[in-house]
Amino acid sequence: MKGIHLSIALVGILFSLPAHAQTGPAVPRLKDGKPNLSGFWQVLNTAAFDIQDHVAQKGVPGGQGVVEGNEIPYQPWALAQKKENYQNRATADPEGRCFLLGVPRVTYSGRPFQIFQASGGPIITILYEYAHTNRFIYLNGTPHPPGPIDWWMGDARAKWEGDTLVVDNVHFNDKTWFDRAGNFHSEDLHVIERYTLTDADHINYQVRIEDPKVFTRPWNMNMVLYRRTEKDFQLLDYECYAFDIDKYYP
Amino acid sequence: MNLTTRITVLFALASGAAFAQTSATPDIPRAADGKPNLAGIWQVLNPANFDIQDHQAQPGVPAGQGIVEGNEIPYQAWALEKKKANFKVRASADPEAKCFLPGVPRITYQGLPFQIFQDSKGLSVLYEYAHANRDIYTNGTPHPKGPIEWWLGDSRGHWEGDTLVVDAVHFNDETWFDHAGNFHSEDLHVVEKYSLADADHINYQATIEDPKVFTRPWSINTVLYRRKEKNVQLLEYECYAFDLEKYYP
Amino acid sequence: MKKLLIAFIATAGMISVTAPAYAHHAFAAEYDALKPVTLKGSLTKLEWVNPHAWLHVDVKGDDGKVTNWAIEFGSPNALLRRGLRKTDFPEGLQVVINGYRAKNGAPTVNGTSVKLPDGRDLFTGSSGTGAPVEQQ
Amino acid sequence: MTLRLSTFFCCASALLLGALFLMPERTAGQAKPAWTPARTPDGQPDVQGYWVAKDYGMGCLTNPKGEVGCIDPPEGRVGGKRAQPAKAPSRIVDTPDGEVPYQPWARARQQELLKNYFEPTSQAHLDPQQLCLPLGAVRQLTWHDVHILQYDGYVVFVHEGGHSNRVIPLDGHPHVGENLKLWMGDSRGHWEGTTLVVDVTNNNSKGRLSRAGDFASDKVHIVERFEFLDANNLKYGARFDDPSVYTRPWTFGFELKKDVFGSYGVDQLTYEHWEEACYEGMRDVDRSLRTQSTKQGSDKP
Repeated sequence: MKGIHLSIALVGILFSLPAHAQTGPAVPRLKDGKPNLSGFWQVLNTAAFDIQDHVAQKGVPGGQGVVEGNEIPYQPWALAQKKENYQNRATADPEGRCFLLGVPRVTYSGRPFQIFQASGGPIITILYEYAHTNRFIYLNGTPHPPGPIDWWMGDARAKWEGDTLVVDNVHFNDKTWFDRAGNFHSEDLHVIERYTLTDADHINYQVRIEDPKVFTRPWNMNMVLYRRTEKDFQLLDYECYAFDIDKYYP
Repeated sequence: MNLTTRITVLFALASGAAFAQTSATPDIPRAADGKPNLAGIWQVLNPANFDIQDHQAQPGVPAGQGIVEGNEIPYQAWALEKKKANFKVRASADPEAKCFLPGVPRITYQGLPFQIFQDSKGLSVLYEYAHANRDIYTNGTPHPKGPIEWWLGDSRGHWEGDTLVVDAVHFNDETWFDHAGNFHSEDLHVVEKYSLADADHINYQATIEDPKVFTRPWSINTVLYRRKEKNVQLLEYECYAFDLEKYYP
Repeated sequence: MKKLLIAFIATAGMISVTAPAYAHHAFAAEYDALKPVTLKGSLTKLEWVNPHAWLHVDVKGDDGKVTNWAIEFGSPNALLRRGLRKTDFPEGLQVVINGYRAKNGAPTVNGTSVKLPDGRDLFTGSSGTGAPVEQQ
Repeated sequence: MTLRLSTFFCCASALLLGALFLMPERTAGQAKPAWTPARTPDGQPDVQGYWVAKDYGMGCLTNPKGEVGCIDPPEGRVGGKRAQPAKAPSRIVDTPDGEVPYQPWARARQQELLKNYFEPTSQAHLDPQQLCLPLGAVRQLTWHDVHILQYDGYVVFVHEGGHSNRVIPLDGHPHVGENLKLWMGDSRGHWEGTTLVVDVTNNNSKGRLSRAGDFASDKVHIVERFEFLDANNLKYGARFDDPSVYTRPWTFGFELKKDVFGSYGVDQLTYEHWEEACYEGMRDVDRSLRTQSTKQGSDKP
């Protein structure tokens, strides 16, 4: 009889899905029972330009921000730095020099990316169209390698909490921005990503940012990732640092 | 079978069942009159606005698999030359660079959100780009007598099963189909098809006819995604105001 | 490395701010109420554009010199709703125009009536802008 | 989101609709509605159709049918013969002197903009309306007509002039972030009987309130009341609250009738809004900036 109570409780969990109601087809799962994140994903928001609320400018669509509460708790000196970054964004933005975008910016860069996940597999691989960036999300229980290490994309170790993939990221450098509006961080950045399939075609992507050197408290971003459903869709290239030298290699 | 395995099995059974049940025809929202309900905020994810054909990436321009069926636009000879000429001067000649209305079907895949309102008389479609709007009448009224040259044409729709078929005529010859210089004449005739693949995706097809410019009709085909963010709404892209705003603090 | 401006929408072309142009204005801002004028001439071009359509008419002056006048008149939609189409305005059409001259002395007129050879007077008043023959 | 009683009447889902009709529509203290309107599928009073200001014009707030700024243009009345237009009711409906209660600096700015209206020497002197820019939520209602459309949970305004439009959700969800300043503002509406009440925030206030330089700041908070007196008459009032510009709140009010601008008396059911691509049709005719060289004709941009 005991099993029955468990299943009822379990069903209860299933129905306490995140606020975003499930309207589409149900969450696909692998044989190991885990939600299957495999596929092509992309955002539709304008966080790539500015993760906070912003009105449109020429070539820059307006957008409702992805920062929960729309407030980034900078320390005073850091807010001044951010404003300075904004002034110089045309030249200071690392994306302008085609450098790797860092996490979580690479997710909402406005380019598609592809998630590869195998049943019971030790690693989830993500390939991003932007400058063929890739990330390995380790699920095999291994810890982060001992630091300090400064990587553009950091080191990702993950575990499942129910139907949510929780990815812990450390070992960042201080050279990436969170968007084109100058929002920045230090090498002490610690990012916790949460990927939750709300239905077959949408992921609720939530990110917690911790960096005591720059912010007075942790803060969160929250957005929807859309599965690309076009027939025969695939990633192409965005080799941005090749654009200027293309002509030398006809 | 220890406790955890039984939970996992139950877990799989419960979800498996749920999964099987919905892989049947997805339930699409329907309006009071039984027609599919297209109401909502929609947007494309492909970069067709840059080039509706297959194209490589360039600075500021993402690569894209084209939306033209067969990837070939059947220009007449003179017209292909004009298209190439357009391409060379696209930075200044593209009507969108001058903030003009983008025309149909370009306004659909321009990359900004638009909101569809629907009732039995027709659709009222508001676009974030330059607060453009289209009235798509489904009340059986005919196009007004031509010749008339509008940027967004005149649109009359009817339902064929669960597909909304929209006949659009009365265009001018000033809009482009994309930033790459693909163009048409004022004889442009567009037939759009909107059909809900499921609650959150519209299969959008548009057939282009223009005997003055093309040797035969051709079609584009793409997916429109329903915006799912909580409290998402249209904002503004007052394109031609950008240079003037500083005068009006 | 060229400044890389990634934009969803390629508006790479700089929009040069043309001389401040007017869409639809108060009549008094640009036209001179004390300079009514009547023009007889042949139509060279019709610009069927919003917010105001434009007639371009060759008018032979007393000195025999021909000047091409630009006449701003009603909104195309008002004309369309009266069943008029651009095909009703062929090149060479003889018209008689009444209106008011522009303040800046250019051969530009705010048209208040356009008489066609068949006697029809295309009531044209630029309604809603304080022009003389403003609709009620 | 607390469900205020007033929103309850308007946007209950279909499920509740049945129950909703059993509830007495009039709550205590609310005047008996002048008419029992037809209802839209989601229970709103059906006021769809084309509406236009009874006293058309936007030259001056105190006499809407008057010239710009209610003063004769420098070179006198148009055509000299035309009689002074009949004095229409002022659109400033609740201040003792019938004027906009500007603070002194604001009054001076409005006067300066008015003075430069006829002789503009800088871009800033041009009324944005002349450049096809949106007029802002309130003034847009005074230009040409407005097509009111109603859908489940929404009222939508579409204006033929320059195809401006407004989406008014009725579900009471919060306004968009406050520093998203918008040309047409951010609207949230609810019905109180046959009166639509709309809260408008996030106004960038770049569109002016008349041709005579009347203005508000981007901190203004506007509450509109659309009192539909009957199927054909609408009493409109927009309460402007902006302590940074005015000494007290004031109301921009006027009456509209169900009719179509320019083609008065047409059949509302067959009339259609057609495209008015305003910006695309602008001509580079230099008309007043003395410093500008004369460039006329139709050099299409």
